Amino acid sequence: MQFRLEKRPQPSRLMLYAAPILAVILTMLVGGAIFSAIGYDGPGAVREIFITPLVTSYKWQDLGIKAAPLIIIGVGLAVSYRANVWNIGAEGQYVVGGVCATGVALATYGMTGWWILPLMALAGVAGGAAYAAIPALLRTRLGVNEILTSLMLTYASVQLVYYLVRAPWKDPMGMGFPQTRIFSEAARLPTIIPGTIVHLGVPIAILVALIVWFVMARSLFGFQVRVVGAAPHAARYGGFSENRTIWLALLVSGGLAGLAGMLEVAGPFQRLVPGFPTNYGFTAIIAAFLGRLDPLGVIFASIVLAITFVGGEMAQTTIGLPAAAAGIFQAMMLFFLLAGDLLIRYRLKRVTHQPTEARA
Amino acid sequence: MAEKMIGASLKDIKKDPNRTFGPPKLVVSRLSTRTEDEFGVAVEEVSFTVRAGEIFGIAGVAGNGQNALLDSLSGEVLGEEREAISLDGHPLGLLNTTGRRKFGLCAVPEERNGHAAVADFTLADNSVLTARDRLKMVVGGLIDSGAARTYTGKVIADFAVKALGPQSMAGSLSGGNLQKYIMGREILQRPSVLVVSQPTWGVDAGAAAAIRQALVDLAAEGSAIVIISQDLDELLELCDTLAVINEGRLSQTLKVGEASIEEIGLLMGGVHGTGEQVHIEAGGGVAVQA
Amino acid sequence: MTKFNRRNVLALGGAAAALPLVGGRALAQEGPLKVGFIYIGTINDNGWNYAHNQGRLYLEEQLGDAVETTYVENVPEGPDCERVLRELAQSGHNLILATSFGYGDYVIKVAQQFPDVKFEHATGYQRSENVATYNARFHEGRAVCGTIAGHLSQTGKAGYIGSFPIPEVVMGINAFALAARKINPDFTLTPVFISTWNDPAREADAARAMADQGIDVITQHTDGPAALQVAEERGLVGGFGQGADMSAFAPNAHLTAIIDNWGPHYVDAAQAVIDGTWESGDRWPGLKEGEVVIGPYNEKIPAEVVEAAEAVKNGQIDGSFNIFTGPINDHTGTERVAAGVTLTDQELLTMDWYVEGVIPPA
Amino acid sequence: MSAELLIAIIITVVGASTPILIAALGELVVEKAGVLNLGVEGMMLIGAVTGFIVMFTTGNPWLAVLAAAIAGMLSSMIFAFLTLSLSANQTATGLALTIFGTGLSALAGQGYSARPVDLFRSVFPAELATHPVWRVIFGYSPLVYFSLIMVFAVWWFLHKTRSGLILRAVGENDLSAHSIGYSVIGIRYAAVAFGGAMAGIAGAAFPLLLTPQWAERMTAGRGWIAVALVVFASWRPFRLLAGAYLFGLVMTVELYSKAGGGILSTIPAELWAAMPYIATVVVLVLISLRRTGSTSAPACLGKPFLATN
Repeated sequence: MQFRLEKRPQPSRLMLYAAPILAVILTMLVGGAIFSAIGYDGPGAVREIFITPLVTSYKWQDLGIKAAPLIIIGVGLAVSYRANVWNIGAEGQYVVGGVCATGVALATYGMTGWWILPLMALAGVAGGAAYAAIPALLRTRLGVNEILTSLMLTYASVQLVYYLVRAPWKDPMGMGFPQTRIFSEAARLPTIIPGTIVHLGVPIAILVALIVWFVMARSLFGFQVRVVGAAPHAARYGGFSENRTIWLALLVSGGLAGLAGMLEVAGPFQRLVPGFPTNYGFTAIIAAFLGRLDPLGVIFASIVLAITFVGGEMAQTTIGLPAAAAGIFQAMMLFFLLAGDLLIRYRLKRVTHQPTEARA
Repeated sequence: MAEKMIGASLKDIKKDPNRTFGPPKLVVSRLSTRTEDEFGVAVEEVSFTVRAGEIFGIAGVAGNGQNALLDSLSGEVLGEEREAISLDGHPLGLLNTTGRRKFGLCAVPEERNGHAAVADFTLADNSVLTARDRLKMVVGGLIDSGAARTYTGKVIADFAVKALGPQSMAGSLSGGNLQKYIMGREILQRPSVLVVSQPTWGVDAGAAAAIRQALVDLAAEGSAIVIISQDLDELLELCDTLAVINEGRLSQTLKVGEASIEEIGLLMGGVHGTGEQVHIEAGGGVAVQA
Repeated sequence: MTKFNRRNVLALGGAAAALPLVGGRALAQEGPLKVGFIYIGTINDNGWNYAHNQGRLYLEEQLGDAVETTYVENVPEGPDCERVLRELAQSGHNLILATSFGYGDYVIKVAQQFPDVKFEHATGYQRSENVATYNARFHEGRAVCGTIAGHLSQTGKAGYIGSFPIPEVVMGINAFALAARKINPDFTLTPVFISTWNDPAREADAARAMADQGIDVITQHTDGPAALQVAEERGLVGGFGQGADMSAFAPNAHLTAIIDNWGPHYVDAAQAVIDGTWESGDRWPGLKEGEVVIGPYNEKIPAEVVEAAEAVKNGQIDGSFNIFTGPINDHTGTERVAAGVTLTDQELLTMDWYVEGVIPPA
Repeated sequence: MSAELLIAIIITVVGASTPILIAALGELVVEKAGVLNLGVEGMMLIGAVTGFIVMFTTGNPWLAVLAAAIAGMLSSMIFAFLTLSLSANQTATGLALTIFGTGLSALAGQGYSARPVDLFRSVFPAELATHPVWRVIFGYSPLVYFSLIMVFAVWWFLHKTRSGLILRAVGENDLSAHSIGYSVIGIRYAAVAFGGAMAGIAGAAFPLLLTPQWAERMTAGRGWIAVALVVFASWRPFRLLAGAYLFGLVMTVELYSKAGGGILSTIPAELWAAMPYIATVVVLVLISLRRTGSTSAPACLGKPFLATN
């Protein structure tokens, strides 16, 4: 009895939701079994990583805080990847966005006014977009592949942070530690739920995702991005310029990554430190693909990723699971989710025993 | 139109024998564009005029620059001269496809999948691809999916496209059906100039006849039509005037009635008309590839 | 590290409102004192985190079942560490130790939410009612190593590999150079910062760059033995273990090691919390309190050099000697500390200038 | 700048460049077959820990390199099964493989941290290998010569052999290769396996060539640099050699200038650290300026292929 993959005429709605759930269940079973086999508390690990963060309500705020930047960057990357523009450097744009926002915060140090945060957001978006403009310029003018340029600029941006916090922006009262001054009150994101640490960045993330979903689904810009990504030749036939789309895709994904950088530096960090680059840019790439490059899917994928991060730490504190194990769980879940994708576009058809006619 | 899809053959095309032609609608003068990839054939110094109501055919063996010519007429590939192409006197030389569509010039490239239509998109989305301006499918930057669906429904109905409806994926249609949809999408936009490459290639006889009839009706309403095809019978049946393309250069225009098959064959074979009449000695031994 | 059963926080979480007040007071635990540790890297990096983990094991060993410890590895210095700190506080840990300078802001923030949980922040400077800071006078150990280097180095050139120029590192560089120049007045020390805590290959390349340019004694402030291994490979005069004894990695190059012995401090802190006598403040023990221990000397070091090193060590233990007593010039030669004057702790903690003999990094 | 110092710098540059070169060569072949595997960093780490463990237990460096190659290859099969048989998205699967490799190597290496191991020394006779001048040619570990030979071997395979031609065809136009009768999936499996083996060997170069110890995440991002260098070299082996050594050179000169003083040491540390990355972008731009047309990425790079569609 042999299985053959058969393309579904329409991608199946049911599998679109069943596949991820199936994947998470499979991860729990296989992961639990493997870790019990090598001497750790397998079921305990599964409980801590997947269930506890969802069940314990005071952990929801952590999920929100961890998921917010992934959502914003992931949604931006979804737009870029839809247009077949491989922006791998969202981490660099996120960092430069955070740096520009810090610049505004330090410039307005001590001042008060509602306009400071929006100005920081603007600086963040502008910084991220400008940093993404470099790969866009090189790709459209010289045909230089954006994978290389965006990735290399990421490493350069990390050094920019180290330099700024060590020399020009070092906190005079910071006992010589490499960090900027704590932002003044007006430059810090307010927490929106009293008694918790859920800052304004979380609702903004959901809002941004919804806006981008609407733009991608209903606007001409969204249509243009999808056409250029799906069939460049048809895009030219439809009157859409590929170069302009490459620029738009990179500016949008860079700008959103910059916004995430601003929200992170004004929210949880409240100052620029060497530890600011936390690889959200790379994790968001996974969130974008897990979400099937659809903004709503990215929200779901970011929450799932946040769960495994928070869960991984819980497992360390409660059952002493080594940090490395959480990484393996996360990777395993990603493998199952990616495998599950197949069931949406293709159907496993049981091949009956009599030989099927030769197919072209 | 729908029943015609099933039964009619080539000969039943009803053409008003004493139709008259209006003023020149599409004027192409010394159009030339360089080719993108190293192996392509460039378009060189192409000139022709198509009057309102006239169907102008371009015959030629494949690989002589037909696609390059179509792309330069449709606006996908832009030449240097603003005046090279003009429609009702408006110079379109430097406008892209959207610009030219606004002036009424539509085109259908030879390659369906990935060029004339996007396989992974629904038929409704594929209508937005080309008809969004002429049929007001975009309002304030937002796509009016209702307008797109109704128009697509009309195309499916009028051209008997076997599909589940406007939301079905273009990729799920058979080659012939997709071609019917694409032709319908462009023809029903009532373009004042329609440039088509291989209009009925891979389509069943009945459907081909209907497409040809639709082209003829469109011409009868005053549009100028350019058909680039390798199917000589189709061209002779449909077109009023004809020219042959060879290595990117166009021969002089011949009247369909007067030109003989042999003469066209010679031109396709690369013997360029040098202005005066070309005559063939008996048994001239020139092989004519149809 | 014992695994303990499902504590009743889950019930508390479930019963409470949708998003309960974070400031829930930690549960009164009559059982063993729960002590939580967060580490910047992994406990088997043979250096900084390894030393802290040895301290944790020493604490468990000393206080037995009076304490229960938990540790979390690879906690980044950002919002993630705030979450882990809150998780530890929420899950009933009454003493939490944060062992890297970048955790400062978050320890303060979480401490405000958990007033009756005690926090101690290593190499930090921000304190509050329930947050103390602790550090170790590594520079005392550096002074001993500097003395040895001063004697043994033939080229009179030493190298110092650091990750980030934080005050603790600057102090160490200065102490090392001052001690070495007391023996060899034109001794020079070249610091190289490689902007990463954990990239052994890059550390090794930095050590090679030094070895190839006349430096024959290499010491490092990064977290691993990579530099020492290059010293061994190249047969240099030697290098020093940082944070833990690294003689296994470089038998003949390993002159001695500055071992961070956090154990005693962790026992004192835990005991204070159990007895209720814990109070905030800055603790900066050194050789005297056994916080900094000089590892065994390599036999190849001649007796009189060992004597000189022991003299510097004991001098700092009994207080008769302090490396940071004037006259001290900075690297440009201008005098920064007058003769007989000794730098105060406060001045040390904010030290961002280099002494004479140190070739300043750009 | 004495000759002696120049030789020392060359040797360190070769050390720094070799692992990146080996990993990048593997990824180049994988991408030429039309597959984008961003899991190089993860496979290198798995290769590094396997290489270290085998070297520690057996003391035989050849066995360690072989084991690392096999380990790299096995881990690449996870990627291959998901992306080739189940046509999952290649970018996301590659990233997942990097997370998996980081976690698995950390777990496997838990007990092996506080243990040194011997270096994979040169096989040439001592007087050649440690000769003040000749060591610049004979002083290297066999892995270095392996990497240089592989540059030529990969070039020769891709451009001078039939199977190389077929592999490139699969990368440029998988449908036509399929229609001629070549098994696209089979060839891509082989390419990914080769990439995995090379990444494993590149990872093993860390404990055997650079620092004889195991540390978590000790490859520190060099897998990513290898992926980027394939793009830099526009999928051509000899340019990859230049790119890897450009990277190694700039990283090494930074450390030598900082350690040695001199005018170069006045450049701030961070600018130095960013230099290799900026250099690769600048050089790539210069190359593109001279030659019109875009760099020639394999046409089917990253697109899944399913014979049934």
